[in-house]
Amino acid sequence: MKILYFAWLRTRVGSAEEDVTPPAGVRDVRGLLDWLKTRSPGHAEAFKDLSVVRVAVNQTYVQPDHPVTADDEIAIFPPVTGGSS
Amino acid sequence: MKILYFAWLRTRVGSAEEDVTPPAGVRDVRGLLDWLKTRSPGHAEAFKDLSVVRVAVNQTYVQPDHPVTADDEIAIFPPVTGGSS
Amino acid sequence: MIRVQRDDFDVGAEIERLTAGKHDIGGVVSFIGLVRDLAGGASIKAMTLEHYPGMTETQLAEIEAEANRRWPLSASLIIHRYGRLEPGERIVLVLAASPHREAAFEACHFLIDWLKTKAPFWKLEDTDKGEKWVAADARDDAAAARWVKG
Amino acid sequence: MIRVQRDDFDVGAEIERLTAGKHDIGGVVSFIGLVRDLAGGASIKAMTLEHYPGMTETQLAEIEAEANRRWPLSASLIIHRYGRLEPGERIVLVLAASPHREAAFEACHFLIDWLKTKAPFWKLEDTDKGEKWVAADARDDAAAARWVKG
Repeated sequence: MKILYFAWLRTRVGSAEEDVTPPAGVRDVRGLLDWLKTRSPGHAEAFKDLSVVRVAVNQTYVQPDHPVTADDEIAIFPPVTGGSS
Repeated sequence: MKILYFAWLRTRVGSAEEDVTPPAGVRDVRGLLDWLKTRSPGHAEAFKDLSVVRVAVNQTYVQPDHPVTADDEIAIFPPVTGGSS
Repeated sequence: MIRVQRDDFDVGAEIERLTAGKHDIGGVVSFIGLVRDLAGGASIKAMTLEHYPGMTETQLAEIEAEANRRWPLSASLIIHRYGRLEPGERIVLVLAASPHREAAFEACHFLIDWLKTKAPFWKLEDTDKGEKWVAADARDDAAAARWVKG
Repeated sequence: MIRVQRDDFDVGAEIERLTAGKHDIGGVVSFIGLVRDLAGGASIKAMTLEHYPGMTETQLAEIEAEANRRWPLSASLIIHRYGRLEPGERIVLVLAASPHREAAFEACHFLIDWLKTKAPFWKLEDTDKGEKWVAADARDDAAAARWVKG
Protein backbone atom coordinates (compact mmCIF):
# COMPACT_ATOMS: atom_id res chain seq x y z
CA MET A 1 0.00 0.00 0.00
CA LYS A 2 1.44 3.35 -1.06
CA ILE A 3 1.00 6.26 1.34
CA LEU A 4 1.66 9.87 0.25
CA TYR A 5 2.00 12.75 2.72
CA PHE A 6 1.69 16.44 1.90
CA ALA A 7 2.41 19.80 3.54
CA TRP A 8 2.95 19.74 7.33
CA LEU A 9 1.85 16.10 7.53
CA ARG A 10 4.81 15.30 5.28
CA THR A 11 7.24 17.26 7.46
CA ARG A 12 5.92 15.75 10.72
CA VAL A 13 5.98 12.19 9.40
CA GLY A 14 9.39 12.99 7.93
CA SER A 15 8.70 11.41 4.56
CA ALA A 16 6.73 12.20 1.39
CA GLU A 17 5.98 8.59 0.59
CA GLU A 18 5.95 5.22 2.32
CA ASP A 19 5.22 1.69 1.19
CA VAL A 20 3.45 -0.06 4.05
CA THR A 21 1.86 -3.40 4.72
CA PRO A 22 -0.68 -2.92 7.50
CA PRO A 23 -1.97 -5.93 9.43
CA ALA A 24 -5.01 -7.73 8.03
CA GLY A 25 -7.30 -6.02 10.56
CA VAL A 26 -6.80 -2.65 8.86
CA ARG A 27 -9.71 -2.45 6.43
CA ASP A 28 -10.67 1.20 6.21
CA VAL A 29 -9.21 4.71 6.38
CA ARG A 30 -9.94 5.05 10.11
CA GLY A 31 -8.16 1.78 10.83
CA LEU A 32 -5.23 2.77 8.65
CA LEU A 33 -4.76 6.12 10.44
CA ASP A 34 -4.90 4.40 13.85
CA TRP A 35 -2.25 1.93 12.71
CA LEU A 36 -0.03 4.61 11.11
CA LYS A 37 0.03 6.50 14.44
CA THR A 38 1.95 3.60 15.96
CA ARG A 39 4.78 3.69 13.42
CA SER A 40 6.84 6.52 14.97
CA PRO A 41 6.60 9.49 17.33
CA GLY A 42 6.44 11.69 14.17
CA HIS A 43 3.45 9.72 12.89
CA ALA A 44 1.78 9.98 16.28
CA GLU A 45 2.33 13.74 16.33
CA ALA A 46 1.08 14.12 12.72
CA PHE A 47 -2.16 12.27 13.38
CA LYS A 48 -2.86 13.72 16.82
CA ASP A 49 -5.76 15.88 15.62
CA LEU A 50 -7.70 14.09 12.89
CA SER A 51 -10.01 17.09 12.41
CA VAL A 52 -7.24 18.65 10.31
CA VAL A 53 -6.39 15.50 8.36
CA ARG A 54 -7.91 14.74 4.97
CA VAL A 55 -7.58 11.51 3.01
CA ALA A 56 -7.83 10.64 -0.67
CA VAL A 57 -7.88 7.07 -1.94
CA ASN A 58 -6.73 6.76 -5.53
CA GLN A 59 -6.95 10.54 -5.88
CA THR A 60 -10.54 10.82 -4.68
CA TYR A 61 -11.55 12.40 -1.34
CA VAL A 62 -12.96 9.79 1.02
CA GLN A 63 -14.51 9.51 4.48
CA PRO A 64 -13.01 7.51 7.41
CA ASP A 65 -15.17 4.47 6.65
CA HIS A 66 -13.85 4.12 3.10
CA PRO A 67 -12.16 0.71 2.53
CA VAL A 68 -8.45 0.48 1.82
CA THR A 69 -6.68 -2.35 0.01
CA ALA A 70 -3.09 -3.29 -0.78
CA ASP A 71 -3.17 -1.81 -4.29
CA ASP A 72 -4.48 1.61 -3.24
CA GLU A 73 -2.66 4.93 -3.40
CA ILE A 74 -3.58 6.66 -0.14
CA ALA A 75 -2.83 10.36 0.19
CA ILE A 76 -2.94 12.05 3.59
CA PHE A 77 -2.87 15.83 3.88
CA PRO A 78 -4.20 18.89 5.73
CA PRO A 79 -7.20 20.91 4.48
CA VAL A 80 -6.23 22.47 1.15
CA THR A 81 -5.17 26.12 0.84
CA GLY A 82 -4.80 26.85 -2.88
CA GLY A 83 -5.93 29.93 -4.75
CA SER A 84 -4.97 33.31 -3.35
CA SER A 85 -5.84 35.29 -0.26
CA MET B 1 -30.68 77.21 -23.99
CA LYS B 2 -28.71 74.38 -25.58
CA ILE B 3 -30.54 71.10 -26.20
CA LEU B 4 -28.67 67.91 -27.09
CA TYR B 5 -30.39 64.80 -28.47
CA PHE B 6 -28.97 61.30 -28.52
CA ALA B 7 -29.74 57.93 -30.12
CA TRP B 8 -33.25 57.51 -31.59
CA LEU B 9 -34.37 60.80 -30.05
CA ARG B 10 -31.73 62.49 -32.20
CA THR B 11 -32.87 60.73 -35.36
CA ARG B 12 -36.59 61.45 -34.72
CA VAL B 13 -35.99 65.11 -33.91
CA GLY B 14 -33.67 65.20 -36.90
CA SER B 15 -30.90 67.09 -35.16
CA ALA B 16 -28.17 66.42 -32.57
CA GLU B 17 -28.26 69.91 -31.12
CA GLU B 18 -30.57 72.92 -31.02
CA ASP B 19 -30.30 76.37 -29.51
CA VAL B 20 -33.78 77.29 -28.31
CA THR B 21 -35.43 80.16 -26.45
CA PRO B 22 -38.56 78.77 -24.81
CA PRO B 23 -41.29 81.16 -23.61
CA ALA B 24 -40.98 82.53 -20.09
CA GLY B 25 -43.60 80.07 -18.80
CA VAL B 26 -41.21 77.13 -19.34
CA ARG B 27 -39.51 76.78 -15.98
CA ASP B 28 -38.80 73.07 -15.53
CA VAL B 29 -37.97 69.92 -17.49
CA ARG B 30 -41.64 68.89 -17.80
CA GLY B 31 -42.56 72.28 -19.22
CA LEU B 32 -39.62 72.21 -21.60
CA LEU B 33 -40.56 68.80 -23.00
CA ASP B 34 -44.19 69.92 -23.47
CA TRP B 35 -43.00 72.98 -25.35
CA LEU B 36 -40.43 71.06 -27.46
CA LYS B 37 -43.23 68.73 -28.65
CA THR B 38 -44.82 71.70 -30.46
CA ARG B 39 -41.74 72.52 -32.53
CA SER B 40 -42.21 69.93 -35.31
CA PRO B 41 -43.95 66.63 -36.12
CA GLY B 42 -40.53 64.98 -35.48
CA HIS B 43 -40.35 66.47 -32.01
CA ALA B 44 -43.94 65.42 -31.32
CA GLU B 45 -43.12 61.85 -32.40
CA ALA B 46 -39.91 61.80 -30.36
CA PHE B 47 -41.62 62.88 -27.13
CA LYS B 48 -44.80 60.83 -27.57
CA ASP B 49 -43.90 58.37 -24.80
CA LEU B 50 -42.05 60.14 -22.00
CA SER B 51 -41.55 56.86 -20.12
CA VAL B 52 -38.60 56.18 -22.46
CA VAL B 53 -37.17 59.70 -22.31
CA ARG B 54 -34.39 60.65 -19.87
CA VAL B 55 -33.09 64.14 -19.20
CA ALA B 56 -29.78 65.48 -17.90
CA VAL B 57 -29.26 69.14 -17.01
CA ASN B 58 -25.63 70.20 -17.12
CA GLN B 59 -24.62 66.53 -17.38
CA THR B 60 -26.54 65.38 -14.31
CA TYR B 61 -29.63 63.17 -14.43
CA VAL B 62 -32.72 65.08 -13.30
CA GLN B 63 -36.43 64.52 -12.66
CA PRO B 64 -39.28 66.32 -14.54
CA ASP B 65 -39.63 68.98 -11.82
CA HIS B 66 -36.00 70.09 -12.13
CA PRO B 67 -35.72 73.80 -13.09
CA VAL B 68 -34.25 74.84 -16.44
CA THR B 69 -32.68 78.21 -17.24
CA ALA B 70 -31.29 79.90 -20.34
CA ASP B 71 -27.66 78.98 -19.59
CA ASP B 72 -28.32 75.26 -19.10
CA GLU B 73 -27.11 72.41 -21.30
CA ILE B 74 -30.09 70.08 -21.50
CA ALA B 75 -29.54 66.57 -22.86
CA ILE B 76 -32.49 64.42 -23.87
CA PHE B 77 -32.02 60.73 -24.57
CA PRO B 78 -33.49 57.23 -24.24
CA PRO B 79 -32.58 54.89 -21.35
CA VAL B 80 -28.90 54.05 -21.66
CA THR B 81 -27.66 50.75 -23.13
CA GLY B 82 -23.89 50.70 -22.63
CA GLY B 83 -21.77 47.77 -21.54
CA SER B 84 -22.26 44.46 -23.31
CA SER B 85 -25.04 41.91 -23.56
CA MET C 1 -9.14 55.36 -13.50
CA ILE C 2 -11.60 55.73 -16.35
CA ARG C 3 -11.13 56.01 -20.11
CA VAL C 4 -13.60 56.53 -22.96
CA GLN C 5 -12.02 55.79 -26.31
CA ARG C 6 -12.61 54.69 -29.86
CA ASP C 7 -9.58 52.38 -29.93
CA ASP C 8 -9.28 48.85 -28.63
CA PHE C 9 -7.43 48.13 -25.38
CA ASP C 10 -4.91 45.49 -24.28
CA VAL C 11 -6.40 43.61 -21.32
CA GLY C 12 -3.14 42.05 -20.15
CA ALA C 13 -1.29 45.36 -20.30
CA GLU C 14 -4.07 47.16 -18.42
CA ILE C 15 -4.08 44.57 -15.62
CA GLU C 16 -0.28 44.70 -15.46
CA ARG C 17 -0.24 48.50 -15.22
CA LEU C 18 -3.01 48.57 -12.62
CA THR C 19 -1.40 46.05 -10.31
CA ALA C 20 2.33 46.71 -10.84
CA GLY C 21 4.17 47.18 -7.56
CA LYS C 22 0.99 46.93 -5.44
CA HIS C 23 1.81 43.95 -3.25
CA ASP C 24 -1.25 44.31 -1.05
CA ILE C 25 -3.44 42.92 -3.87
CA GLY C 26 -4.74 39.38 -3.33
CA GLY C 27 -7.29 39.26 -6.14
CA VAL C 28 -8.04 41.04 -9.40
CA VAL C 29 -11.42 40.54 -11.04
CA SER C 30 -11.97 41.73 -14.59
CA PHE C 31 -15.03 41.91 -16.79
CA ILE C 32 -14.69 42.18 -20.55
CA GLY C 33 -17.80 42.86 -22.62
CA LEU C 34 -17.74 41.74 -26.24
CA VAL C 35 -19.98 42.31 -29.25
CA ARG C 36 -22.14 39.23 -29.87
CA ASP C 37 -23.12 38.11 -33.34
CA LEU C 38 -26.75 37.47 -32.41
CA ALA C 39 -29.41 39.63 -30.74
CA GLY C 40 -33.08 38.79 -30.46
CA GLY C 41 -32.90 36.34 -33.35
CA ALA C 42 -31.20 38.81 -35.70
CA SER C 43 -27.66 38.40 -36.99
CA ILE C 44 -25.45 41.36 -36.06
CA LYS C 45 -23.11 42.80 -38.68
CA ALA C 46 -21.84 45.54 -36.36
CA MET C 47 -22.96 47.85 -33.61
CA THR C 48 -22.29 51.53 -33.21
CA LEU C 49 -21.92 52.96 -29.73
CA GLU C 50 -22.95 56.57 -29.34
CA HIS C 51 -22.21 58.45 -26.12
CA TYR C 52 -22.47 61.85 -24.50
CA PRO C 53 -18.91 63.20 -24.27
CA GLY C 54 -18.32 64.92 -20.98
CA MET C 55 -21.23 63.37 -19.13
CA THR C 56 -19.92 59.88 -19.89
CA GLU C 57 -16.61 60.63 -18.18
CA THR C 58 -18.36 62.31 -15.23
CA GLN C 59 -20.71 59.36 -14.74
CA LEU C 60 -17.99 56.71 -15.04
CA ALA C 61 -15.78 58.59 -12.56
CA GLU C 62 -18.71 58.82 -10.14
CA ILE C 63 -19.49 55.10 -10.50
CA GLU C 64 -15.83 54.25 -9.87
CA ALA C 65 -15.73 56.58 -6.84
CA GLU C 66 -18.82 54.89 -5.42
CA ALA C 67 -17.21 51.44 -5.79
CA ASN C 68 -14.14 52.74 -3.95
CA ARG C 69 -16.35 54.06 -1.14
CA ARG C 70 -18.12 50.71 -0.79
CA TRP C 71 -15.17 48.30 -1.04
CA PRO C 72 -11.53 48.45 0.06
CA LEU C 73 -10.01 48.52 -3.44
CA SER C 74 -6.30 48.73 -4.18
CA ALA C 75 -7.04 49.75 -7.77
CA SER C 76 -9.91 50.02 -10.24
CA LEU C 77 -10.36 50.79 -13.92
CA ILE C 78 -13.17 51.31 -16.42
CA ILE C 79 -12.47 51.53 -20.15
CA HIS C 80 -15.47 51.93 -22.47
CA ARG C 81 -15.25 52.18 -26.25
CA TYR C 82 -17.49 54.05 -28.65
CA GLY C 83 -17.89 53.98 -32.42
CA ARG C 84 -18.49 51.05 -34.77
CA LEU C 85 -17.61 47.59 -33.45
CA GLU C 86 -17.94 44.18 -35.05
CA PRO C 87 -18.83 40.82 -33.44
CA GLY C 88 -16.01 39.55 -31.25
CA GLU C 89 -14.65 43.05 -30.60
CA ARG C 90 -14.17 44.30 -27.05
CA ILE C 91 -16.61 46.99 -25.84
CA VAL C 92 -15.79 47.48 -22.20
CA LEU C 93 -13.24 46.51 -19.56
CA VAL C 94 -13.88 46.75 -15.83
CA LEU C 95 -11.17 45.88 -13.29
CA ALA C 96 -11.27 45.76 -9.51
CA ALA C 97 -8.29 44.78 -7.35
CA SER C 98 -8.44 44.25 -3.61
CA PRO C 99 -6.58 42.48 -0.81
CA HIS C 100 -9.51 40.02 -0.71
CA ARG C 101 -11.26 38.30 -3.56
CA GLU C 102 -14.84 38.85 -2.37
CA ALA C 103 -14.40 42.63 -2.46
CA ALA C 104 -12.85 42.43 -5.93
CA PHE C 105 -15.72 40.27 -7.24
CA GLU C 106 -18.43 42.45 -5.73
CA ALA C 107 -16.86 45.72 -6.86
CA CYS C 108 -16.33 44.51 -10.44
CA HIS C 109 -19.88 43.21 -10.63
CA PHE C 110 -21.21 46.48 -9.19
CA LEU C 111 -19.19 48.56 -11.65
CA ILE C 112 -20.55 46.84 -14.75
CA ASP C 113 -24.12 46.70 -13.40
CA TRP C 114 -24.17 50.41 -12.55
CA LEU C 115 -22.35 51.40 -15.71
CA LYS C 116 -25.04 49.70 -17.79
CA THR C 117 -27.85 51.73 -16.24
CA LYS C 118 -26.03 55.04 -15.60
CA ALA C 119 -23.34 55.73 -18.21
CA PRO C 120 -24.80 57.59 -21.23
CA PHE C 121 -24.09 55.11 -24.02
CA TRP C 122 -26.55 53.91 -26.66
CA LYS C 123 -26.16 51.00 -29.05
CA LEU C 124 -27.30 50.96 -32.65
CA GLU C 125 -27.31 47.43 -34.07
CA ASP C 126 -26.69 46.89 -37.76
CA THR C 127 -28.42 43.56 -38.38
CA ASP C 128 -29.50 41.46 -41.34
CA LYS C 129 -32.98 42.88 -40.66
CA GLY C 130 -31.81 46.51 -40.72
CA GLU C 131 -30.67 49.05 -38.15
CA LYS C 132 -32.14 49.00 -34.68
CA TRP C 133 -31.53 51.01 -31.50
CA VAL C 134 -31.11 48.58 -28.62
CA ALA C 135 -33.84 49.00 -25.98
CA ALA C 136 -32.92 49.06 -22.31
CA ASP C 137 -33.30 45.65 -20.67
CA ALA C 138 -35.39 45.39 -17.48
CA ARG C 139 -32.94 42.72 -16.29
CA ASP C 140 -30.23 45.37 -16.23
CA ASP C 141 -32.39 47.59 -14.00
CA ALA C 142 -32.96 44.60 -11.73
CA ALA C 143 -29.23 43.84 -11.68
CA ALA C 144 -28.42 47.44 -10.76
CA ALA C 145 -31.17 47.53 -8.12
CA ARG C 146 -29.33 44.82 -6.14
CA TRP C 147 -26.69 47.42 -5.30
CA VAL C 148 -29.08 50.14 -4.10
CA LYS C 149 -28.66 50.53 -0.38
CA GLY C 150 -31.89 50.17 1.59
CA MET D 1 -9.32 23.76 -20.00
CA ILE D 2 -7.07 23.36 -16.99
CA ARG D 3 -3.32 23.73 -16.50
CA VAL D 4 -1.06 23.17 -13.50
CA GLN D 5 2.35 24.68 -14.03
CA ARG D 6 5.40 26.18 -12.39
CA ASP D 7 5.72 29.01 -14.93
CA ASP D 8 3.87 32.30 -15.02
CA PHE D 9 1.05 32.87 -17.51
CA ASP D 10 0.08 35.75 -19.82
CA VAL D 11 -3.44 36.83 -18.87
CA GLY D 12 -4.12 38.81 -22.06
CA ALA D 13 -2.93 35.96 -24.29
CA GLU D 14 -5.01 33.40 -22.36
CA ILE D 15 -8.18 35.50 -22.70
CA GLU D 16 -7.46 36.07 -26.39
CA ARG D 17 -6.92 32.35 -27.03
CA LEU D 18 -10.04 31.37 -25.07
CA THR D 19 -12.37 33.78 -26.84
CA ALA D 20 -10.89 33.92 -30.36
CA GLY D 21 -13.52 33.34 -33.02
CA LYS D 22 -16.30 32.67 -30.49
CA HIS D 23 -18.78 35.40 -31.39
CA ASP D 24 -21.51 34.15 -29.08
CA ILE D 25 -19.58 35.49 -26.06
CA GLY D 26 -21.06 38.61 -24.45
CA GLY D 27 -18.97 38.65 -21.28
CA VAL D 28 -15.69 37.25 -19.98
CA VAL D 29 -14.99 37.35 -16.25
CA SER D 30 -11.49 36.62 -15.00
CA PHE D 31 -10.06 36.19 -11.55
CA ILE D 32 -6.33 36.53 -10.95
CA GLY D 33 -4.95 35.59 -7.56
CA LEU D 34 -1.69 37.22 -6.50
CA VAL D 35 0.80 36.69 -3.67
CA ARG D 36 0.32 39.37 -1.01
CA ASP D 37 3.21 40.78 1.00
CA LEU D 38 1.37 40.55 4.30
CA ALA D 39 -0.43 37.71 6.11
CA GLY D 40 -1.68 37.79 9.67
CA GLY D 41 0.65 40.64 10.61
CA ALA D 42 3.76 38.90 9.21
CA SER D 43 5.71 40.16 6.23
CA ILE D 44 5.88 37.57 3.42
CA LYS D 45 9.19 37.00 1.66
CA ALA D 46 7.79 34.25 -0.55
CA MET D 47 5.36 31.38 -0.54
CA THR D 48 5.81 27.88 -1.83
CA LEU D 49 2.85 26.06 -3.29
CA GLU D 50 2.94 22.29 -2.93
CA HIS D 51 0.40 20.14 -4.76
CA TYR D 52 -0.58 16.54 -5.42
CA PRO D 53 0.28 15.89 -9.08
CA GLY D 54 -2.42 13.84 -10.75
CA MET D 55 -5.14 14.51 -8.20
CA THR D 56 -4.79 18.27 -8.75
CA GLU D 57 -5.53 17.94 -12.44
CA THR D 58 -8.42 15.53 -11.78
CA GLN D 59 -9.97 17.88 -9.22
CA LEU D 60 -9.58 20.99 -11.36
CA ALA D 61 -11.09 19.23 -14.37
CA GLU D 62 -14.03 18.11 -12.23
CA ILE D 63 -14.57 21.62 -10.83
CA GLU D 64 -14.51 23.03 -14.36
CA ALA D 65 -16.92 20.35 -15.59
CA GLU D 66 -19.31 21.19 -12.74
CA ALA D 67 -19.25 24.90 -13.69
CA ASN D 68 -20.08 23.95 -17.26
CA ARG D 69 -22.99 21.83 -16.07
CA ARG D 70 -24.38 24.69 -13.98
CA TRP D 71 -23.92 27.63 -16.37
CA PRO D 72 -24.11 28.00 -20.17
CA LEU D 73 -20.43 28.75 -20.73
CA SER D 74 -18.82 29.36 -24.11
CA ALA D 75 -15.37 28.76 -22.63
CA SER D 76 -13.61 28.32 -19.30
CA LEU D 77 -10.06 28.03 -18.05
CA ILE D 78 -8.21 27.36 -14.80
CA ILE D 79 -4.43 27.83 -14.54
CA HIS D 80 -2.83 27.22 -11.15
CA ARG D 81 0.87 27.58 -10.43
CA TYR D 82 3.02 25.68 -7.95
CA GLY D 83 6.52 26.24 -6.59
CA ARG D 84 8.09 29.30 -4.97
CA LEU D 85 6.36 32.64 -5.65
CA GLU D 86 7.16 36.12 -4.40
CA PRO D 87 4.79 38.97 -3.47
CA GLY D 88 3.10 40.41 -6.55
CA GLU D 89 3.45 37.18 -8.52
CA ARG D 90 0.39 35.53 -10.10
CA ILE D 91 -0.79 32.29 -8.46
CA VAL D 92 -4.00 31.42 -10.26
CA LEU D 93 -6.13 32.47 -13.23
CA VAL D 94 -9.79 31.56 -13.61
CA LEU D 95 -11.77 32.54 -16.71
CA ALA D 96 -15.43 32.08 -17.57
CA ALA D 97 -17.00 33.29 -20.82
CA SER D 98 -20.71 33.22 -21.56
CA PRO D 99 -23.29 34.88 -23.79
CA HIS D 100 -24.52 36.69 -20.65
CA ARG D 101 -22.50 38.46 -17.99
CA GLU D 102 -24.37 37.06 -14.96
CA ALA D 103 -23.47 33.50 -15.91
CA ALA D 104 -19.84 34.49 -16.47
CA PHE D 105 -19.65 36.24 -13.07
CA GLU D 106 -21.28 33.39 -11.20
CA ALA D 107 -19.24 30.68 -12.89
CA CYS D 108 -15.92 32.48 -12.31
CA HIS D 109 -16.80 33.09 -8.67
CA PHE D 110 -17.85 29.46 -8.25
CA LEU D 111 -14.64 28.18 -9.86
CA ILE D 112 -12.32 30.05 -7.51
CA ASP D 113 -14.44 29.31 -4.42
CA TRP D 114 -14.55 25.59 -5.15
CA LEU D 115 -10.94 25.43 -6.22
CA LYS D 116 -9.87 26.87 -2.86
CA THR D 117 -11.61 24.14 -0.89
CA LYS D 118 -11.18 21.19 -3.27
CA ALA D 119 -7.94 21.40 -5.28
CA PRO D 120 -5.04 19.74 -3.41
CA PHE D 121 -2.67 22.71 -2.99
CA TRP D 122 -0.93 23.80 0.20
CA LYS D 123 0.88 27.05 0.88
CA LEU D 124 4.04 27.40 2.91
CA GLU D 125 4.72 31.03 3.79
CA ASP D 126 8.29 32.22 4.24
CA THR D 127 7.86 35.22 6.53
CA ASP D 128 10.03 37.50 8.64
CA LYS D 129 8.87 35.35 11.58
CA GLY D 130 9.89 32.05 9.94
CA GLU D 131 8.17 29.42 7.79
CA LYS D 132 4.52 28.68 8.33
CA TRP D 133 2.01 26.38 6.65
CA VAL D 134 -1.12 28.37 5.86
CA ALA D 135 -4.17 27.06 7.72
CA ALA D 136 -7.48 26.64 5.90
CA ASP D 137 -9.75 29.65 6.36
CA ALA D 138 -13.31 29.03 7.59
CA ARG D 139 -14.41 31.91 5.35
CA ASP D 140 -13.36 29.85 2.34
CA ASP D 141 -15.55 26.97 3.49
CA ALA D 142 -18.42 29.42 3.91
CA ALA D 143 -17.78 30.87 0.45
CA ALA D 144 -17.79 27.39 -1.10
CA ALA D 145 -20.91 26.39 0.84
CA ARG D 146 -22.91 29.08 -1.02
CA TRP D 147 -22.62 26.94 -4.13
CA VAL D 148 -23.78 23.67 -2.57
CA LYS D 149 -27.17 22.81 -3.99
CA GLY D 150 -29.87 22.30 -1.38
